[in-house]
Amino acid sequence: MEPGYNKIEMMICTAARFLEDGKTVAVGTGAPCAAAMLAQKVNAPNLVIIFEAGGLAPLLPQMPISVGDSRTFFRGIMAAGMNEMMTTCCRGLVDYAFLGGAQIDKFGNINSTVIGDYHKPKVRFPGSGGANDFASFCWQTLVITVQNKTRFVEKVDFITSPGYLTGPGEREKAGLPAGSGPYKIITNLAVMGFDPETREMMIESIHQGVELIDVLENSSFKPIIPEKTSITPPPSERELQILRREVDPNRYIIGRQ
Amino acid sequence: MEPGYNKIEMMICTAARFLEDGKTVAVGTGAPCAAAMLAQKVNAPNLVIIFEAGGLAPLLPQMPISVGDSRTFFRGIMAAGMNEMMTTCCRGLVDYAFLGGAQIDKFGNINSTVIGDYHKPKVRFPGSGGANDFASFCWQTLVITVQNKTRFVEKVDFITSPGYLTGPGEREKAGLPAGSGPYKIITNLAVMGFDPETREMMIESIHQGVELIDVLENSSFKPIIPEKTSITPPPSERELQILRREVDPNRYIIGRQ
Amino acid sequence: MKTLQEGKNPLFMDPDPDQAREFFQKKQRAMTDKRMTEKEAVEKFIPDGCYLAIGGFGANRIPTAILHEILRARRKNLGFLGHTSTHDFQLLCAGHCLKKIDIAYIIGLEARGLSPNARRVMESGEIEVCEWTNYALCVRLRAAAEGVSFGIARNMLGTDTLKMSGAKVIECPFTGKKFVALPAIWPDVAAIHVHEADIYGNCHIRGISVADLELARAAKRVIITAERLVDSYAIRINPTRTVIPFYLVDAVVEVPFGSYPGNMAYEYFSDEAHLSQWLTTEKDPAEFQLFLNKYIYDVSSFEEYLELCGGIKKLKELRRLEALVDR
Amino acid sequence: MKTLQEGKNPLFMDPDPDQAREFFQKKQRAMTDKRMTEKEAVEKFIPDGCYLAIGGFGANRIPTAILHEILRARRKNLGFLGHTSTHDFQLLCAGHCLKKIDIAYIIGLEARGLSPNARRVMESGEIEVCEWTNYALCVRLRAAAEGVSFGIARNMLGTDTLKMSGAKVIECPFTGKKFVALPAIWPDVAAIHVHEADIYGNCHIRGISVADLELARAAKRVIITAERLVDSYAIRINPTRTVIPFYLVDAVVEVPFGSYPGNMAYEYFSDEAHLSQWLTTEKDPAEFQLFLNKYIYDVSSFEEYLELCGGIKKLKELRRLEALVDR
Repeated sequence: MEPGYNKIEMMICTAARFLEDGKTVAVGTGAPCAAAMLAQKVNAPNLVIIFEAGGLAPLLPQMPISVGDSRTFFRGIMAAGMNEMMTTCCRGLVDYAFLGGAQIDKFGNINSTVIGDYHKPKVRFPGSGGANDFASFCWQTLVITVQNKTRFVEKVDFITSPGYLTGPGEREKAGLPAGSGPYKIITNLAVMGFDPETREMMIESIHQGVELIDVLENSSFKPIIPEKTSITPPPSERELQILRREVDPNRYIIGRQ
Repeated sequence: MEPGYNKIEMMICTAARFLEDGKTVAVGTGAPCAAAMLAQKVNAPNLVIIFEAGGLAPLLPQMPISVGDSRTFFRGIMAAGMNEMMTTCCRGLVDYAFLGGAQIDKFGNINSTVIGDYHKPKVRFPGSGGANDFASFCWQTLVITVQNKTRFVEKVDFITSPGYLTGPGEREKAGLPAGSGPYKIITNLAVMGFDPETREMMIESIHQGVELIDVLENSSFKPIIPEKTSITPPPSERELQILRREVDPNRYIIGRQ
Repeated sequence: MKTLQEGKNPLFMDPDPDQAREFFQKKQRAMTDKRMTEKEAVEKFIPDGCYLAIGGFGANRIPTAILHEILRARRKNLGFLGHTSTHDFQLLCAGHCLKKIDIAYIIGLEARGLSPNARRVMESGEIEVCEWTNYALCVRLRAAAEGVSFGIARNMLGTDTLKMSGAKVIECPFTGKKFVALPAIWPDVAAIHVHEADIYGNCHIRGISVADLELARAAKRVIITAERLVDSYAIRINPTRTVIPFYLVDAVVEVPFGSYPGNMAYEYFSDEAHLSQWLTTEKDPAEFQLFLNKYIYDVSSFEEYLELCGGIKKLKELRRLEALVDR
Repeated sequence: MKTLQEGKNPLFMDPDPDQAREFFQKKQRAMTDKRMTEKEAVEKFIPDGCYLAIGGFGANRIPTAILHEILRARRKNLGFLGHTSTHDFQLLCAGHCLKKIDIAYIIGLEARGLSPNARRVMESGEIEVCEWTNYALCVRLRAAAEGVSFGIARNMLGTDTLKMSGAKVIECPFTGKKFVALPAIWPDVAAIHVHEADIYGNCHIRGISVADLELARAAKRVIITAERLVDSYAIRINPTRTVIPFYLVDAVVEVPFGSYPGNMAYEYFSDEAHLSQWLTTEKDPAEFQLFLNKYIYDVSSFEEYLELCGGIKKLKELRRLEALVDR
């Protein structure tokens, strides 16, 4: 039997639950923003949403198309600038960075710049934008991404935004702020965390209807498999209803397949 | 015969003439501010006055008591902050710094910090405030000061704000922006400039009714005496009228003796 | 000063604050009427080969009229600074105007998807690139605005973004900690769209300012396009609101709906249908050329472009969308 | 990193951004009602020995109620950051509250003259001093606000001000030019007076902001005193005006006429007669003690102080002066 929700809905509902009430989150457009909006309406009414272009804590009437459009500060607390929002992250006031990405590796490093050689790229992507900044400064980085072998790679072609780099202690050695780093990777198949010892990606829960083998076959590296993997709780009726009716009534994000 | 003006009026009127139209000037309170106001009303209607606390180009209704009071941005062009005004100076957009000072030496170095040893001062003064910043960043520094042997000294007890330091090229060697430095010292007796070769103070003109010997006897160092010294043109009727009626009707500054 | 690591890519602009100070020493400070047309502004201040930066955020509060005029004037070999540059970058790629770029985000139009033509241009190798992040470019402009040669931050560390930048890693003299030193950049010219300006160039912006306050201070020349001109009493009655003072500004161009097809906060929403047409048409280069001719090259003014795109009826609709009155 | 020269005076605060980040990680971000009295704010956030910074500019937009409360609570051994500090410094010297200070301008009250008591205190040697300039302190706060350990500038070079500071001279890795590295400073607590705040601490300021935006971001704790509390719709209807967002703020105290006897732009002018009385009375230490008792120590609240100074009649007069209606 097909579940009563699609994989994008599953990812967004799952991701939303990781955002604790009373915390701050810097988001990109699309799924991360939808997840933050959903969290505000379900489990984290005092979640403070920050947009890199200057918008702070809007009463979001709809999902922004751009992280700099007027929705990002609609009835907001502050409409400032990039320097204001980024330095707020620098000072350690922002708990979560919420990103997407074209490629990710086992240490949570993200590529959104090029596939292939940098100077003769097979594919050129937009680049960092503010992603590197968020992943450097915010305490915990969450990534929403569809999982497959070309996206989950042993080594990304280009580290656009830092995960744990080449392993434990490497962020600090590179000079990144102490105690920050990747937190959760939410895919269409599973939720991954990171092993506190090795800083490698580790399966935390597998979505309902998905098998461990699906998770492994859709990754070019082998994530750490704990003794016992749990099942990701599926979206609740309430979550789905709010997501569909209030967060994304036009199905801009949840309608993508 | 006594002239029809006092020495403060003479200094302010003389100083005002050095401010060219269409230029920018960063001023302190008191006589420098009065001179800038007078210049606006007589010879430099487009002079842009900048206050370190954030006020820009006010339509000054009266002389400010503080460089941060509300008069400094009354009907102003901008009411910003210290960073805005100081960085405007840093970028080279401000032509004149207009300062006072407790002691000055032959290279135009200014002391407004201590008389005597720093750690056991005979007298403690306020310190730099924004004076060091202005004297470092603005292109040309003007100083209004009463002249006597304790104020005009061979070596100041403490260099609060930089003049030409110990001579030609020393500002640049210290790392100060190229091409900046002291321009005119306007006293109750004379106007001094600086010799372009030695960077030492040089008499430019002596006020009407003052003798060269008065200038020399009221200085602990010997300023350069050019072959021919001119006479400072005395304040005009118009200058005095505007100064007395419009700039300082309450005689806050011009009433001090 | 010891450099611990450095990016491989070249700096396109000199980070020496004294070259900038020398320029600014001569820049006019008097309040004069700076009004001109977009055509005059581009002719006067954006020559071939100069280094340009665009205000706003890609398709939000952008000076579209200036961008169109750059294309019509067939400007070539421009330098360009783009933090999140989207429709602005798409336009400059459409005109093949660019030679060397300092960028953080290109090709994409955020949630709208990627620009096929900008991607072709980027993958062709015709443009020299130096890689940065949004905040890194913000710091570079901020350093220039502060009149110093570099600013520091703790981003890019450990990544290939740093390797392909022009930054250097240094050690703090107080803490011994590592920081990225980001070289100041003084663009030759910036074009910024604002809500209101007086004829001298004093400006108001409503909503987010992105990195435009830093940019207006860093750029040697500033072209302002404004939704509307206001009397300078409107400036002096509330000087707290002034975000760009007149002495930074070289040209003031009144362009109502000047950020179209982009969003202008509190004024009008973006024309998503038109932007989507750009992305679709770009797929076929021949068709795209006709599209460009129709909307830019064969058009004589920005007003004519607005008429072509639906005129007042369309603009009323975008106003209603912005204000959310039809929800 | 090679240091070419360094100031002789000690740093009173740790410039390590990671100690600050650790603090800010735990700081509350939720929007909660932060109202309290000035007494509660001082008790809670300004203990003996903490490092304090005061907003405004000496006798303009200063949080007088907090300063009086610090004296009444007999706070001792405070650190203090004072760019142009005038009446604020005078008050803290009157209470002998200070132990170590980072300063640019002290003792004086600008055009009003010098404070005899502050001068006595400074010349007694009871306070440890580190010398800076107004802009140097602004850069130090700005660096803290940026989450880095230092900022750079080209001031203080070649002077004794540099020698008696805690700055270091470094070389730019790009240009080889000299710059002064100014260590970041995160004060333990800042008290800032604003025009309007909501109960969560979102603030509006009219007129110049001096260095308060940097200060509010650098300080670990922020106490806001506000001329008036406003509904938070007044914040959300125009978010462009918000200059201090709630998550920086720990206490909100409503204090009408809270900058008295100082100037509050657009509200009331300074009470020059009262400030002049301070300067005169200070000449005689015994008389000054009675004056302090009368106006501060024997007074139970800021409202009572306002009444003592002439109450509503006086405040109406200062309003008229500020608005220049009687010219």
